[in-house]
Amino acid sequence: MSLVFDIALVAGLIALALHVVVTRDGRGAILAFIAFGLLLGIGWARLASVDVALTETAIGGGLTGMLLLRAHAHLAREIAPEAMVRAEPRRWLAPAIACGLVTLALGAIVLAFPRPAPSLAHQAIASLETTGLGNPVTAVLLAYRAIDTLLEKIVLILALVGVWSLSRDAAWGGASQLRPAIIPEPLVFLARVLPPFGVLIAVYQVWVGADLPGGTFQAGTILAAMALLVMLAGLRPAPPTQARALRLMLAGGPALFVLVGFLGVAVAQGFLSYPEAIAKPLIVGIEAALTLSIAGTLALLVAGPPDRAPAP
Amino acid sequence: MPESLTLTALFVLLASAAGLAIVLRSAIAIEKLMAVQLLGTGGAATLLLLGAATAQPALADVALLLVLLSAFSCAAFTLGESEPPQAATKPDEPA
Amino acid sequence: MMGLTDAFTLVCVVAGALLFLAGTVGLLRFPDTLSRLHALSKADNLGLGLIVLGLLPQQASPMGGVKLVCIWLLAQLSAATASQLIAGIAARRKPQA
Amino acid sequence: MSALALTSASLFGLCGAALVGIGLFCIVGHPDLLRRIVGFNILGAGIFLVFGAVARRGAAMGLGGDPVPQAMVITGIVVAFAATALAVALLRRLASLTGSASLDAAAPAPPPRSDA
Repeated sequence: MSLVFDIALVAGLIALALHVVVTRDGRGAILAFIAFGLLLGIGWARLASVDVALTETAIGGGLTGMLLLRAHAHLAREIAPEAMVRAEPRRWLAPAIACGLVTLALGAIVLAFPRPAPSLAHQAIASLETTGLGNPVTAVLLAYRAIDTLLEKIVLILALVGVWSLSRDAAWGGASQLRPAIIPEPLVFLARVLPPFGVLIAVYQVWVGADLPGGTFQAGTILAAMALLVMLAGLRPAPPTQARALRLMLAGGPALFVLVGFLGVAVAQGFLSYPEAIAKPLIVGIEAALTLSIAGTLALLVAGPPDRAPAP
Repeated sequence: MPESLTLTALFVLLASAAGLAIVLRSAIAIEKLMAVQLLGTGGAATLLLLGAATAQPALADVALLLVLLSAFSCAAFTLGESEPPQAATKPDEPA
Repeated sequence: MMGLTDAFTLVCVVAGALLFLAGTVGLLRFPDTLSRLHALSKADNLGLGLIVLGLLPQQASPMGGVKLVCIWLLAQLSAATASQLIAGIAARRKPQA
Repeated sequence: MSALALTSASLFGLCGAALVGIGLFCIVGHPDLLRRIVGFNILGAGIFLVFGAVARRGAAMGLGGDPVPQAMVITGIVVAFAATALAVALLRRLASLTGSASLDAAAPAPPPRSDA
């Protein structure tokens, strides 16, 4: 029975992906992609990867969808209707065959995976005690392979610098304009009522992430979504990107991470190794700082480059 | 019991996905949004049923997120919708 | 005793699933946007509510049950607001169409 | 039970392979740049699903899957989002400057704005 369920899910995913490619309606494609993200979240839950399911639902179904919808609205404003891309006949046969070959090759690899599957689960469980954590995925992210997470945070900051640098010269250091021209009344209500729940769920995710599925990225994404909702409804303007407090918050998470890393050289076995006695409080502390900085970075990535000149 | 719960989950998923499949091919943009909303709620129900069927209580957290964010994407959609296409003032660029 | 709670779960869950089907049918068959919205919100609220009600006795811990009820309440809130937003767009669309 | 889990894992792996092909086709073949960005996300989702199949097959020690690929996928999703945001910002700037959302040479080029 569960196999039937999986087959239905997979069929839905592929149908939605095909719809995204073939449909002419740009916004319909984005809505289909949001639905794709929701289904994919269920798929990850079926693969027993609840941590990934949480991340995919929050980012794939939430933030990416909003990013794309905003971009679509912007393009519709900027581009004259006659300059919109027409669906002219293109050569599609050769690319289709090539992409089909890629799929076939990848599928053959999937079917030819080694039979006793290699797994690092034993090692992950064996050293779990030294970290004081209960969730092996969090342990991998913040203890065993902490360097990956650190570098990922730096990639996020670099992407934000890249996005900001696409602003006009006059707007550098200013704020993004998120508020639409007309704000429907229910949106304001939503932006007043939903954020308290969102913050509660985010705190819960960080707290529970040490021992159960959940953690920093999921919580950061929820907080980012709530911040965007508030800015969207015009309850609070987007912060000017030159504000010192904002920049400190964004850099604070990775900076603390690097600091702890170098402390590890001094008091433990090396860079990013934690003294065993205080490993868990240290990890939870890093998580809290990272959550805020991830939330800020993600929200500003969606908000886009600043487009108002900063107040003098 | 787990079998019948999985069967119900499959049924709910199919019911909400079928609406999406048909609406996406025709119809107006807001109706597509409605179908996505239905899929969001249906997905949450599916996850709750699966969580009960496979004794994974953590799936309820995923359902919680799904419910929270389906309202969010609806709000994001109104953003593009509420502005007339040829607005005199372009908020993103100076006039 | 166990059989009774299981039967309760099954009845509620199946009724909820049927409401989801009803929501889809309404989305496809009703004549205009607003009445489709009406069908949709019925499915959302009542369908999810019945499934949550049915799953309550299956929860291992009381906290799990509280979480389920919270999910339902949050869904109520967001579905109601989302319906308002959608109806607003539909109403503004109408004069142009 | 283990045989069933195996089948389910390879099913999602195959789905990942199909999504990689579809996403790649969208990136290569679609004239609309925004659609290409969506295609990039589908491609990424496919690769992550292949990883998910690897993780599911590595289930051991009472875990549902191997935690290492799972953690890598979480990192990957966040990085893919950052890349998407950067691409969208580039596209918006392109549209503001040229009034076109494609890279085709035929696109009309109005005089660049003074603020550029």
